[in-house]
This record gives sequence, C-alpha cells and structure tokens, in this order.
Amino acid sequence: MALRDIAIVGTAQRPSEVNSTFTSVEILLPVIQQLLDKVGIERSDIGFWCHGSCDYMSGQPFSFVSAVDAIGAWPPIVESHVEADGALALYEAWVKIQTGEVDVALVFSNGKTTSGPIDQILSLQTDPYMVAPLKPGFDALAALQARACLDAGVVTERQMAEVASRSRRDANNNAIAFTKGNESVEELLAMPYTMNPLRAHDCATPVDGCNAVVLAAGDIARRLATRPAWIRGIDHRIDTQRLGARSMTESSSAAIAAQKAGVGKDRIDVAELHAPYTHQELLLRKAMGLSESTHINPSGGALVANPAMAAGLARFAEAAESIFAGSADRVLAHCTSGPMLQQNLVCVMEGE
Amino acid sequence: MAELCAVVGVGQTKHAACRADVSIAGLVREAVDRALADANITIADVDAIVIGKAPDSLEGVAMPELWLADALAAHGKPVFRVHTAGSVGGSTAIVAAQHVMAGIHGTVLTIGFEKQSDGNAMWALSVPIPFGMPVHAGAGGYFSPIVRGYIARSGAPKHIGAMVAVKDRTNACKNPYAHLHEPDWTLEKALETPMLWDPIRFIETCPSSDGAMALVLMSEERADKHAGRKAWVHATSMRSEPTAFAGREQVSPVAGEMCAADLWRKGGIKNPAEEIDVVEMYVPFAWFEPMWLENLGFAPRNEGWRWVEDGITEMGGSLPVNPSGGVLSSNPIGASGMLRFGEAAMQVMGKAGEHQIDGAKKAIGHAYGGGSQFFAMWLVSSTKP
Amino acid sequence: MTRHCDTSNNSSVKVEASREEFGAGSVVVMSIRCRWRDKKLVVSGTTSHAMVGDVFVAPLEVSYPYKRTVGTLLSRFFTSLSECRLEGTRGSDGRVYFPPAEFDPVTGVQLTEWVSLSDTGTVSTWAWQSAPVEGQPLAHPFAWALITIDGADVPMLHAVDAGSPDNIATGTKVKVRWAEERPGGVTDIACFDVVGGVS
Amino acid sequence: MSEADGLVRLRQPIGVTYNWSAGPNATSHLAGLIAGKFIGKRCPSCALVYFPPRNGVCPKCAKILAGDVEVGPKGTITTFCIVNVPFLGQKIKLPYVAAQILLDGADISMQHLIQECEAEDVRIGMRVEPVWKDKSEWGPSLENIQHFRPTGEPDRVMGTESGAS
Repeated sequence: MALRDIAIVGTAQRPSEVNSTFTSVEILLPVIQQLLDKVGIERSDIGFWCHGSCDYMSGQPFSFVSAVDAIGAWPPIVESHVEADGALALYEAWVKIQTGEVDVALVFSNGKTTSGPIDQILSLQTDPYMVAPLKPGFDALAALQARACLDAGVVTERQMAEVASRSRRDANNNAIAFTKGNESVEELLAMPYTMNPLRAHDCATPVDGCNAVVLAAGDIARRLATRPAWIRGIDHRIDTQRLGARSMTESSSAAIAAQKAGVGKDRIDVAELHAPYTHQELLLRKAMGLSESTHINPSGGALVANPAMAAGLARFAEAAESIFAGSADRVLAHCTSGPMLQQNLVCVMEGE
Repeated sequence: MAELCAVVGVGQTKHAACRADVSIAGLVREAVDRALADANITIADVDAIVIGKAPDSLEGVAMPELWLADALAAHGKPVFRVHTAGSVGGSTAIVAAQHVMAGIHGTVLTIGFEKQSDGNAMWALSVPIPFGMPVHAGAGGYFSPIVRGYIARSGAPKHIGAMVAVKDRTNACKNPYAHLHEPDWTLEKALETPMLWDPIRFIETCPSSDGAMALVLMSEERADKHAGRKAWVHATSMRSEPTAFAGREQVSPVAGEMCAADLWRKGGIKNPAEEIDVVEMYVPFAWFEPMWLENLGFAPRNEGWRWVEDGITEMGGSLPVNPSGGVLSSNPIGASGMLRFGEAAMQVMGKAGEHQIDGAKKAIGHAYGGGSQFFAMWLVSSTKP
Repeated sequence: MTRHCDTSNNSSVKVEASREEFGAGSVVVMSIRCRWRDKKLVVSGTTSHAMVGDVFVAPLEVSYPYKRTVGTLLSRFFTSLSECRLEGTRGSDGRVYFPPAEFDPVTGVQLTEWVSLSDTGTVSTWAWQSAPVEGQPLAHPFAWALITIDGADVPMLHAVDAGSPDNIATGTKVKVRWAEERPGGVTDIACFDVVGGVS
Repeated sequence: MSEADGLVRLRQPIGVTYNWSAGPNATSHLAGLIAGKFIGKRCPSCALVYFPPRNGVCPKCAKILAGDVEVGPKGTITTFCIVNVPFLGQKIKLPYVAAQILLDGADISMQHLIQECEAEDVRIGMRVEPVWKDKSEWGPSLENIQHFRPTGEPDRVMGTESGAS
C-alpha cells in the first residue's frame, strides 16, 4: 500500500542548562504547552503521544511514568514510550500514523543528563560480562574510535578542530545551545588532550534539556503549518556492538539508513547530524555521502548541547525549522545511539 | 486500509526463578530460536526486530538491545526498543504488528524478556526517592490497598483470590514452559498461606522469573504463502492515564475500560463474553482476575468475583482465563505481557498443547503496567478479519 | 572547616557541602543535637537536607550487587581465565574472538570451536585515561586499548599500564598481568604491561 | 566463583548516585514539614488540592500547581494494607499497617503508617491524626511523622466510588 504523506508541523525546545533544579515533569510541561499553542491545537487533537527517555540517564527509576503527568493524560490517551532517543519515538509515531489509525502525533523527549555521572552511565550500554565491569567511560570508547580514524588517515586532528570551531561559532545564534565560542582552529588545537586523542571541545557538552514535535498527515499537516516539513524517507539500522569486530573508521548502519531514506536521490541543503564527538561528524558525512555544499549543523549540533535521549529529536526539530523558515528545501536529520555510532536513524524531509 | 498481520511463529523459554545455565543473550536466543523454528524461517529472513523489556535496572544493563544486537545477528537490520513498564510485553508486540500493518516490513521478530535473577525485582521496583516516605513493600504493597477497595465495594467473599491462584497454579502444570509447577494446591491449603500484604496472600502473589517470549509476525502476502498455522491480528489497542490524581478511579481504571471498548469496536465484538473463547489476562496478584473481568467488559460491575466462584474462568468454563497459568505462575516482567499475547495466539493456532482450549477461534492477550495505568491488548483469531 | 555555634540544645548549623554529594552550589543544613551528660558535651548530628537556592536537593543512590549467570560457554572461558589460560572462539568466517563471542555477530550461529591463545598481544587502538575513576582497572593514569591477542583476530578492551602516553602506540606489544585474586571475570586480568618498550 | 556444575556467577556491583532535586514547586511543602505543618498545593485549573504535591503539577490538567493550602492535620483512611513481608532497605518493624490517608482539605490521599491500634481494628473510614517525632529530628520529609493513630472520632463514610484514591 502507498505510504501516507506525513510531516513535522511544529517544534519546541527548551534552552539547555546544567544542574537544573526542576523536576523532569516541570521541565517537560511548559515545552509541550508551548508546542500546542504554537501549532494551534488542543491535547484532544493528538491521536498518539510517544516519549523517548532512559531511566538510567534521567536520574529516576521509572522517570518516564511520571512524565505522563506532564502531558495531561486525562481522559486517557493513546501513548507509548521508547527507552531510547526521542528520534526513535518519532519513528514509532510515524509508523503509527502510517497504519492509518491516527492522523496527528506528539513526540517528546527529555534527559536530566547532568544529574548523574553520564560518562559512566552511558557505558552501562556495553557488554555486561566483558566490557562494563572495566568501567570505561563513554568518552574513552569514542577516543579509541578517534585514534583508529587518525591512524587510518580517515580524519585529521585539524579537521576535528574545524568541526568544533564551526559548531561553537554557529551556537552563538542558537538560544537552545549551551557551549558557544569564537576560537580559531589553531587556538583549539593548542588545547591539552582530556582523553588523548580527544580534547574537551571534541566531546559534546552534556546538558539537561527536552524537546517536542508534532507530526501530522496529509491535508491536516497543510492546515497546521504554512510549510510542513514532509518526511520523504526514514530508516534506522544497527551494527554489531562488539568493539573492534567491525571497522571503527566507517559506519555501515549510517550508510544503509541514509541510502534507504533516499539521501542520495537529490541534493541536501542542511544536514543536522547527531555527532557527540567531532570525528564522528566526519565519519557520518562520509558514510552518508554528503557533499561539500550541504550545510552541516547550522544549530551547532549535539557538540554544543547534548541532552541524553533528546539530542537526536533536537536534530529533527532544527532541520524542520529550517524548512519552516524557507532557508532550506531538502534537509537531513540524523540520530545515533550506542558506543562508536553503533545505531543510526536517518530521515530526509522536504518543503513543498 | 492497513495491511493484515499474522503471527506465524511463537517461542518461549522455560521460565524459572534463575536460569543459571544461560547468559542474558542465551535466554533471549532460546526463545528466538524456538520462534524462528516454529515459523520455519531463519534470522536472515527477518526484516526488523522489536524488543521490549521493563526497567533496565532489573539487570543493570542500559538499553541492552544495543549489546544484544550481536546475539541476534541484527547487523544491518533495524532494532527497536519499547518500554512501557509492566505492559511492555504487550505494547512491544503491538509496535511490531504496526510495522507490518503500516506496510513497512514483511517479517518482524518481536521479543520480550527479563532476567530478574541477575538483580532483584523488589529492589528495582521500589527505589526510595528522597523526601518521600518509603512505606509500602514493592508492587504488593502498592496494589493490596486497591484490592481492599474492590473487596469493600463489590462485597466479594475473602476466598476469591485463593480460588484464582489455585486455578492458575493448577493450569500451569499443563504448561511445560511455566516457572511454577505445583500440582497439589487445594483451596483449603491456599487459604492457609500467610498474608503478605493483607488482603493479598503468599499464593496470590506472582513469582520473580527469568524468561523470554518471541513472536514472528508476517504481512498477509507472506503469511498466505506460509504453510504453518497462523493467528490473525484482528485488533490492537493501548491506553494510558496518570499514576495518581485527585479522584482517580484505581479499582477499575478508565484507561483499561476505554482500551477494552476500543479493542471490541475495532474487532467487531458485540458481546465479548459470548464471542471470545480464551483470555490470557495480566494477573500478577490473583484478585486482579475478577477486577479485570469487569474492567474488560466481560462481567458486570461488582460481579466479576461471581464468575470466578462459578468456575466460568476455569479451563472447562465458558470463558477460560489463563489456561497457561498466567503471570501468577511465571513473571519475567519484560516478557509477561508478550507471554499473554503469544499464548492467546497459540490458542487460536491450536498449538497450546496440554492447555489447549478445544476449538478456540478468538482469543485476547491483555497486559497492564505502572500503577494500573498503562494498558495494551490484542485480539487474535484463527481466521482473517 | 570549623564553625562556631551556640551549644544550647537542638541548635542548627548551616555548612557548605562538597560539590559531588549534593550538586553544584548546594548548601547543607546539618541539625546538631547538643546534650550535656556529666560535664561532657554529647553532640549528635544528622545531615538534614541540602538546598540549591530555595529548592531541596539530596543524593539519590541507585546501586545493587548484581550476580550474573553467564551460561556454559562463557563459564568455560571465565574458569580458564581464573587459571591464567586464554581461550577464544572461532566465528563462522574463521575469525577468532578473544574474549570469546557466544554467537557469531553476522550469522547468529552459536560458536563451539575453542582456540587456546598466548598471553601476549598487540595494541590496535588506544586512548589515555589521565584521571582514572573509582573502580577502573588502575588508580593511576593508564591507557585504554583494544588489544588483539596473538592468534586472535577480534580484540579485547582492557587497560595498559604504560606509565605515559609516550610509551604506547598502535602496534605496541603487550602482555597480560594477572591479578593476585581471580574470583572470576575480565578483572582476573589486572591489566596489560608493555613488552620491551614501544615496538 | 563457579558452582558445582561448573557454571560461573559473576559479581558486578553497579552504583550510580544522582543529584536529586524536589523541584521549586515542592519547596513550600517540604519547608512546611520542617515547621511541623502540612502544606499542599492547589491546581489553578481544577482547584483540587494535592498533598503531597506530585512532581509540582496537576496530572489531570497538566498545570503547574500554584497556591499553598494548609491541610489536615487529621484525616480519614480510604484504604490500607497490612504488610508482613520484609524487603531490602526496610526500616519498619513487621507487621505494620500502611494506609492511604485523605487529610482534611486535601483531594488526594497520601500513604503513611498506622500504629497505636491493632491491625484488625484498622478500617476504611477511620479517623486518624499524626504523631510527630521529636522536633530535633525534623527534616524535609513525611518521615517527620512517626505514624498516624486513631482519633476516636466516629468513622467518616467515604464515597465507595473513591476506592483507593
């Protein structure tokens, strides 16, 4: 059967902060209300709610259960939750709308990332018998990948510093971003290693944050947004997690997902890549075959604001906003999870 | 119109308090290998994998589906993780079915699992939050006041919970995969077991289990070409409501009532008690059987306990509930919902072996989670809708 | 840090707590009970709570001593490891995994062929942990490395006690340093030592 | 290490400590407890009073709770259970009665211990009052209250519709 035309028709994001003293519910509630007001709809218009978060990252067991308090689930709603980034919750909502059961979905994600030792928590994703007991941090695993890429000449430290410099400068005009700066490539290269071969600016800044988007089908989308961001292709794939069993200098799951999402069919104006480390942005650009003309991460990307389990949906929000604003016609939004870019979701959106 | 979806393969582990003979990956593969064999396909034929489990702190592995990708040879495939607390086994099967119904994938493997012996479920489910008042002891302490509310308002006699428990534990003896095989329960013996959270007795409480369930779902086009027996998905439904708000009805939550009504409407069921042949119901504490009989729209309000007392929900009754032994006999939390969905499919596929209800044509799988606030249900049949 | 407070009964003292316990900028309120008993001041104090601005904060510890079953294949591996022997498994494509894989990540076949290996290997990539965290293999700065054991193809993650980042590079030869106590697990290998300097 | 059948059990202690925040909307409630008062919060939309204020919001209306309301100190038992099972980290002697108590003026019940009466005598509708610990032990928690005890007043018949809440 033919797929339905589904678009993002509205987004809302909360400015990133660290050591937030709000509860997750107090962080989420205003963002969802802001989105409903922006799109001009009521809670009763939402056919499906889908939430992306991870208990371990949010600092409270069953934190997603209390998040239901933030969306006013009364009278009872059709709702689901993924223990993953909000971008995968968007994928579930897109599938739900494709079944024809609902026409409008609200997708949201949140992470109180700085309330716990996030670098150690993320490593609880690794093999519980062979890797996790050694307690490597997530930055350490990324540094091993960076070293492999440097050794193979796939990236250079200068290119990594260029990604950091560009991202920090772009962040200056993004209210959601946290880390901003105007350092030159040379100034960044002069900084000491924090996790050789990674320097501080090569690693994303963990922040507390949340975001939400509304998806709608066909004519409803045209009614709710002047320029809907139509999802033309969306796919996600996973690689083996076994460190060193697959090449660390490429991302086959990102390449497959990009091909299935139709990235290569036409030019991409803006690509919002979820790369928590500078060398990973370079790997992703190569894996997806993005040309030099594509504007990468005008928002500054996850490097300058990385809310656990929400940084992927943030890329969708940023990419969709560039369609709404008319500054781009064909955009790419990407989300990654797991160590060393293990799992990747790619989505191509177009304005009409 | 959405595509039709059929269950063509079902596989589950031997559930136990502790499966010391397997790793977490081994536990999952035991169910997956059986489901693939039942569907007569290999892992290479699978287009996508949808995995569900409850809180990751049960095993101490964050988002374990990422590490399990290796054991599932999922390299290059989509792997999707669902987590909706206790209802997760059910909602995972629904999300997997939606991948087929949306025409996105033709063959989807869905898995629910939990290896609780690695950790401690009681601890994981009741980590005390600062500034609170840690009073109740785990799920039992949370639900027993609600059970008391039901007994007070329905006038149910005290032995109904024990009757349900004896029924489920006896049924489990006809289910080789069940965790508990305790053949010689009688009502008298059951009423002698100690009260853990009065009014909930020891026998009326579910065990903590290691276990996994896996299902192979196929689109109509592929299922038609598939030789084996099938269970066609006629309808799915999910509803959620907040844990606690002023005036909330906790004995028969509105979300459960709405979810069931939506399922019957989509499945074209006018009179559930007449048209449904088997119910695999999520009953972690025995008293929930009479409560859910009312919440699902089978029995009239405050009458659910009479159906239990009259033997209607026995294997030989007019509405058998949990011929598999249910959650009371096996409870790997992440898999329990999918065990209900899979056992319902096995009944209409005629594959339930010793606990098969003869001639079962239509069955429902039911799951709930959180504070009786997340509901997931599906209706399956031996024939297409 | 000493604070002067009046020692009449049930006085309450406000002190600044360290950052890790309660989060940045938090102020801990201790409630001190002072009671005189035969001329000796008995002081008992409990940490009542902490505030950041006017919001109550507190540490929330989520910890448990997990005890993992590993199945027959990995039980053999961990038992041999505790006896200072290295054994890997051969995948469907012939590649040898150390530590062993239970299932081939591409074909999904359960692996059954064992390959015994020496205790030396080569660094295939590395990173420098300049400020070790509690519970990591070494308390002083060390290198994380993927180490391909001689005779194996797929590497192991572990720590290399190289002393400084200058003493390690991709290609460095390393050797297992066994832990004295070997209760079972990858920590039966304490870490790896560089063999004869940078190769 | 390895058990009789050669099967290995690996020990892996995992500990994560978070900086937990009660949120700005819980401050008046917690400060009230330090001062020996029961301070709830009212929803600006449905006007129902929450004690304790859950996550600072009214889950029904998705509104941030506003306006402090002192409730109690007495209350009525809406439902209860008698706990006989020990569990990790439990600090209370068995058996004990854990009851849902609807404080006068509140619209949602809270959970606390019932003591100073036999477990069998506890019933739905029973009137109870708080017994506070020594003032020096008061902190920002309902643990300031040792337990609730019967007041001896006549029972207050709860609408059976309210069930447990």
